[in-house]
Amino acid sequence: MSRLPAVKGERIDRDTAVEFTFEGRRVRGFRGDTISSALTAAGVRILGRSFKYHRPRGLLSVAGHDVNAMMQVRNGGRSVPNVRADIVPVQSGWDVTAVNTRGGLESDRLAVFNRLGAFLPVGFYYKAFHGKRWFPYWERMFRRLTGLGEVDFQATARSTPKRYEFCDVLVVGAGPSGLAAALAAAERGASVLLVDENPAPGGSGLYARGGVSDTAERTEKLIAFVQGDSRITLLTSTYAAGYYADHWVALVTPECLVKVRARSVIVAQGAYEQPAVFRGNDLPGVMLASAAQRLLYHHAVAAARRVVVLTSNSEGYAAALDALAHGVDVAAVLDLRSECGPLSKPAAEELARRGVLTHYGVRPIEAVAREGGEVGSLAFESTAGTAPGRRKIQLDGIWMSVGFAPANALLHQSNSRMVYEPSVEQFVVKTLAPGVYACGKVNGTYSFEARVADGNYAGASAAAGLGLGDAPTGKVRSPLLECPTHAYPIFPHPAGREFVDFDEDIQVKDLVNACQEGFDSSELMKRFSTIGMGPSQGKHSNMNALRILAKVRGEPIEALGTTTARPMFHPVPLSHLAGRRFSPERRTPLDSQHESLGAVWMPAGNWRRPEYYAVAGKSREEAISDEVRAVRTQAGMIDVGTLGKVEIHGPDAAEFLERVYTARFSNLKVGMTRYGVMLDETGVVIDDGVIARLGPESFYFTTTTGNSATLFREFGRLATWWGLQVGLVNLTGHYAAFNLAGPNARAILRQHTEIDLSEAAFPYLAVREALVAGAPCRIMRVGFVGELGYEIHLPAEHAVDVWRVLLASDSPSRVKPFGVEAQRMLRLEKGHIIVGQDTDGVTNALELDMPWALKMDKPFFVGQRSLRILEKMPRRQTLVGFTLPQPTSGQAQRRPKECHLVLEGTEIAGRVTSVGWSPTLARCIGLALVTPALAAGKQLKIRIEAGEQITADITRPPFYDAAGERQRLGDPA
Amino acid sequence: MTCPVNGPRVISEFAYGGELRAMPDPATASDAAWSDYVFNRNSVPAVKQEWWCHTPSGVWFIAERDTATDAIRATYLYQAPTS
Amino acid sequence: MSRSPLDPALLKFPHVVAGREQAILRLDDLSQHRRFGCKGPGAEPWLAAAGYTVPQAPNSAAVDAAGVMVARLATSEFLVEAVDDGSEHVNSTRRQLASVSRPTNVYPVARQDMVVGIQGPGIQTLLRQVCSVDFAPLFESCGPASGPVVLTSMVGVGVVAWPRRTEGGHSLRVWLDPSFAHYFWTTLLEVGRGVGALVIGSNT
Amino acid sequence: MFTRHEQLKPTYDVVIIGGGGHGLAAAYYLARDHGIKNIAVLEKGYLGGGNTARNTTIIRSNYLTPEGVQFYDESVRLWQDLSQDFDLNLFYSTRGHYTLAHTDAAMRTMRWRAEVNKHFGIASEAIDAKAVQEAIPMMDITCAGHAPIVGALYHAPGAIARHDAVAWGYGRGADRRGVEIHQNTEVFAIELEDKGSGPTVAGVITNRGRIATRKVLCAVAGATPRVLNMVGLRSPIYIHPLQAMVSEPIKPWLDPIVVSASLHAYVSQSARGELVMGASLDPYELHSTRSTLDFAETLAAHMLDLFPFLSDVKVNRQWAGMADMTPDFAPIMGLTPVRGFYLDSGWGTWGFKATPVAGKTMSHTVARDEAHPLIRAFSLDRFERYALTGEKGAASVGH
Repeated sequence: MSRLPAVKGERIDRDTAVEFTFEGRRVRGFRGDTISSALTAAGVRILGRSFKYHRPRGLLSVAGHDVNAMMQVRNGGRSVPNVRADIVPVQSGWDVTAVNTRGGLESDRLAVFNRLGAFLPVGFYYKAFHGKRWFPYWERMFRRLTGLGEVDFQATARSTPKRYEFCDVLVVGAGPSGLAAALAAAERGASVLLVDENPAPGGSGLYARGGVSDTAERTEKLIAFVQGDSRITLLTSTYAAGYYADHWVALVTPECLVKVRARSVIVAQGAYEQPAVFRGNDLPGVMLASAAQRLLYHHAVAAARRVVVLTSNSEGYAAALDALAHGVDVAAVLDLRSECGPLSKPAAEELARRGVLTHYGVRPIEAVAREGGEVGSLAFESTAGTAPGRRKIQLDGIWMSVGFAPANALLHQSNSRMVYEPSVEQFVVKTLAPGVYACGKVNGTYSFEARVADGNYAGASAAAGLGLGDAPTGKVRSPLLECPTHAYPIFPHPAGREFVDFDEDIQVKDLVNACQEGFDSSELMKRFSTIGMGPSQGKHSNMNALRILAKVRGEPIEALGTTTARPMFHPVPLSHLAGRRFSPERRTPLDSQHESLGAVWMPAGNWRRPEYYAVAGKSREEAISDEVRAVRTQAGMIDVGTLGKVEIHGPDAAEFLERVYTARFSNLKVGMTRYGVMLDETGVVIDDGVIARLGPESFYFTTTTGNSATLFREFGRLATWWGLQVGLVNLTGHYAAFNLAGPNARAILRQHTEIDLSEAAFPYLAVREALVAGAPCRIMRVGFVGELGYEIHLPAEHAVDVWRVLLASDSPSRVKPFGVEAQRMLRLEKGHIIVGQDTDGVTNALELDMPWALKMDKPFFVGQRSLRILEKMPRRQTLVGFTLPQPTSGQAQRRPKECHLVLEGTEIAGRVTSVGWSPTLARCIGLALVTPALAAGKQLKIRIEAGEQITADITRPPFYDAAGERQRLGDPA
Repeated sequence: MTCPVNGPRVISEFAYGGELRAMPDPATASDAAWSDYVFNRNSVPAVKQEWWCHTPSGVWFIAERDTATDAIRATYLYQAPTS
Repeated sequence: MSRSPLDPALLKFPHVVAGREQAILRLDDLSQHRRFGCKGPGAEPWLAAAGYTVPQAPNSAAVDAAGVMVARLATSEFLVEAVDDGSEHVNSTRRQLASVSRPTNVYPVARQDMVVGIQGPGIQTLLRQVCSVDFAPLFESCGPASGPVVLTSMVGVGVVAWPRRTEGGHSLRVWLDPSFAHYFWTTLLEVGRGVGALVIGSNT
Repeated sequence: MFTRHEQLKPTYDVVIIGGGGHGLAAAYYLARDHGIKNIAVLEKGYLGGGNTARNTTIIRSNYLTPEGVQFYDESVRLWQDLSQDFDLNLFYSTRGHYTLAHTDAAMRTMRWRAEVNKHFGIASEAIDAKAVQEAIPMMDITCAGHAPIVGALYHAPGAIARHDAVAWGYGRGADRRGVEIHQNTEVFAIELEDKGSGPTVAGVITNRGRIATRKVLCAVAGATPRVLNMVGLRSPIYIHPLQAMVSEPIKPWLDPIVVSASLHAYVSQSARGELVMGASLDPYELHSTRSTLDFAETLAAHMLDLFPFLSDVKVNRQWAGMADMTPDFAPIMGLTPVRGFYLDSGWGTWGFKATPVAGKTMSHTVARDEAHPLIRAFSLDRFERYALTGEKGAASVGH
């Protein structure tokens, strides 16, 4: 609980102070301190409250897994939840508070749950509060209590630069084995990316010293070699969040997400030290030995004054020596084993020399808190060593070193297989996925020498796997002298409070009960008890839970199997995953023209189109009506450049169109166009468009905006599948298109083109290629909106010039630009359908009542065979037109909206698909999909807003110019 | 995924085009046979021939993919059966 | 000269650094260069007959003495552009392609592309933020006059990318559908700003 | 809570393949309402370990077609009483459900669904952008300018529940009524016989031996085609992975369930304070529950479009399930051409919410050997009759 004199290799800069507040109290640390190291140095050991019982908690791992030391950090108007105090470097000016407390950390009013604890066993929530009347009340209470940090609604979205990296070998973990692996691979010519989640490489090689610095020095040497090797890129403060298919690994740096494509991956992530489970093992001051060692050597902080080391391996004895080396009083070493092993022996003797008592066959009974909640003593029993028996030791720290669990999440995600190895009491690799390698503790090797050798082997193997050098000869497995992990470091207490999972406050009896209730497989136990479901994802609890399950079931762990470790390895901020949030948007060449004409935009697929052009002093409806009127009486022009535009060439071009459209094209004359409907294999309408024949083997056609990209792709597949000799060209973005329509259209166009526009030379439905205002254009005379009209398609670069010239023409009238809303009404007046609006996902071609468009006598078109089946079946629905009576002037008329229902009696008999006020006909018109029975009648009952029903007259479209004379309008001249 | 023309690319550059399936002759197939072709699939894990498109280039090809593991066994350009 | 699909206003950019030297990244709008595309069974012999040097390997490009680049896209489509010089040649061929005299087995491919040139020491840093293809080996293998072309996706837009060795180092020329011009250019500038000092221009 | 049965009996009246929510619910209602007790539920893995464990727990009835609406409405009604039926808290929590519309076309679909829902007395309303903003004030209604929200379908009964507990509740209820639940029991084959009246179920071969039975219910969404192959039936079902992810616990701030069909994103906040986030199906067939980075990246981007202030919130875990997809986005339920073989499948992404009503209707169907009225529209033979349900209409018009 104090800052030590300079420690060799410390990561703090004592010349630069850092000042921040914790729970309102000012704290001073150094640059390089984490929130928790600064607090520990300042004597603050209670860092948070537990999730469920709100017990005071302190540090456990100092390795990024301390969920009970999560903070809310306010800094510069931004408040960040769930900041992990055990690893996050603290900065001046931060305002840090513990998450999940009510009324502050000290006097957390929710600590009452600690006393209620006995009444809140796991599964309790399933068994209470579920009265239908009472649950909502209880739930509101739960929702106030649950969760950890708080989101800050004011926080703006962070845009982070995601990037890709590429390497031959990715090494995850820069401890002794990872360093060695990187060097071995680089030595053979591989480009190596070496990443470590800590701010500096070295791993346990730098903090697990055993009082002497010899492993540290050897580790420093490895680091020096790595830093000197140009083939190795070292990324620190970076963790691998997940392994994905084809050796893609997601790396998370403080700034951004890095997506690495590695040719092979070496997992050297080491192992998580595991807690012993005994009553009071969660008291502040009780921590993993490795946590205390990290504080000692990284931050020059002593986590306690007087400790006992609770151990069952040589690492614990080393930790005791580390304590002594920095003036921490070691009250005793408590060894769970009946005697210490050969690896521990030298350290044990050294400790004895220095007067440290050692007890063997220890069974911890309970750690007891002192005033204020921190650990004050430990009661235990021993069978050997110094004065066996039951005793109690006063202390302010308990350092646990009873074993490890491999950090093998990435290996699981790579589909490598693990198996439980009793000789090391941990899971080790059984089979590795291709291109994946493992070394070090994750592999079950623990001594420094063994880990370096294992790393060399993995590095050489990875390189060899890429054809760099030969595969290394026989793997050197140094015999394991002493098992680093205890088989069952779990000591139930009749009064409980022996915590297996610190995230979720789960005790031994909770798991035993779960098993007895029948949740007796690792997955069911996890789900019922929620063990391992907290933010640390069971890194400290899954293994002990599995040991308990095995004991209750009376089966070996090997027989149980473990739960899978899914991404993320550590939680990843949404901002990192989202990156810059690219969202491609398309614009027609006329976009800027519309903008200057006052367009009101609407989205159309990933394009934007003018819904209408705003006019000062006029409402939306008035503006749209004016646009409609202009087209009907003079001339208007609309940008239809978002339509899919396709050219198809080749000997089989006509055959291709015959197959994809319902209409016939083999007999379409060069220079003419024809409307086509496209179906899927089930006969459902998916698209429509106009097909123009430019030459014997060349056609140009359009598809609807929303489908253009997917349809063009599908055309390519069909052409390949059918083996047709065609060349498809997608002109959608490269060509502009706009439609000039209205009685004056011909007169206006004539001013800007040489071509003969006379009825004889350029009849209805003809297509011509000609210069307009000096630009090469394709002009189609189509009845798009039911007036004399010309659809002009041209290379994008000329679009603006031609558009402006036409718009500027003022004889015999000015051309008025019109938008999508006016277009909808103009087309509705003609009864033209909109695929996707007047049809839905199951509307087949027979239901459109357009037999003229279906050439059932063709040998084949997509959907034809299904239509033959459908012909024999009763229609489900039919598309009909309807009109409302002209409103008696003065009173507002009730009108239906699209998708209002058509009723027959009390039954749903259809729906309105398109509807609107026709300025031309001065009445409301629409289309509806209804049952054939209704379609045969004269009227429709439509239920509109507020359940009111209105009656509409069935009217066969087109509603306007049924004879179609206006679009065929001849040449007066 | 490796496009036979453009080489290995990230999966997001590709679009799935469905299983490669032989279409019965519409002229001779019974209604039942046709609706079976149109609707029914056999979606048991297996190595399947599928249509895939490398979207930036528009190249369509066949991928033999193990639908149990997502492992791609082979990719090659489609050869239309010469009739 | 062709007209660029890009709104000229977007070429005026506050973060421009005067002079190329300090620039870590240079982006140019190269859309003005004359170009055309064609495909179909007759395309390759027709181009050869028209005096172009047609690269044989799929997805490769070569610049001829006249300064015209011919790129083979995938296997049988071609993109021809006067990258250094040779606009006259390209123009005349364009006219033939548009005329009725064009062989029926040569299919014209309209090329109204947005074309962007990227160069400078920051080019790799930029590319790694916008594209999943590793260009490092491609820059190694490409030459001043010939090299691979890559059909891929950048910031979600399908592109043709042509790495080229230049005096200064490397450059990348990127062709894309002009309807994405505004999005692509503004996005590239946003990313480029993060990479460092930028110069933008409307030609090399 | 559950009894372990060391041995399989030689004969059962009904064998249910699949110990997920649906299979256990069917067993529960068979035993409770139809007096059939001699039932074995065979689960290849562990109880409720399939899609029951992997879904995002959303419960709603705001469907498009009359058959869909009535079916899911019955389900919601059953849900509301389950906790008391089971004497087990399912945390059934009514939150309200917003389906956001970003285009006119989507808005039309919302109105369509609202009108059909209201017709059947279900509380759904099409609301405008302003109402959406008032209901969820912290949401960026412009979606970062990418896809401004124009309105939504508000469905008041939308709810979430503790998904695992549902399987446990039905399992315990069935167990108490004598149903045998056999975990780690895999079905290898189904024996058929044909005494002239067509193929008929005779027995089931498992990794633990043979069972004689006349009735088999297949409730293995995510693996249906494998079982169909055992009895020589074909179906349109295609298996696609459905992925999801969950954030670290944060203090509750989001009460309703928010869905954006156009952005392919949906989110709710669990009783633990976690944000449970999902998206659309993976676009191709796969029989694996692997996770992809693309999924997490795309979904994260859409989440920030809607809720920019979540930038610093961390994603804790991603996972996936396998879904039975059908061409018309409706399940396949009821009798089949194989006598004694009953199908509860095609659950796509909507199986969890149907758990109670599927159990109820399938138990009726199995017990009486005739399809329950609520599921007649979902029969396997609708495809050869081209009588698809219209549920797909919503999807195709919506986006």
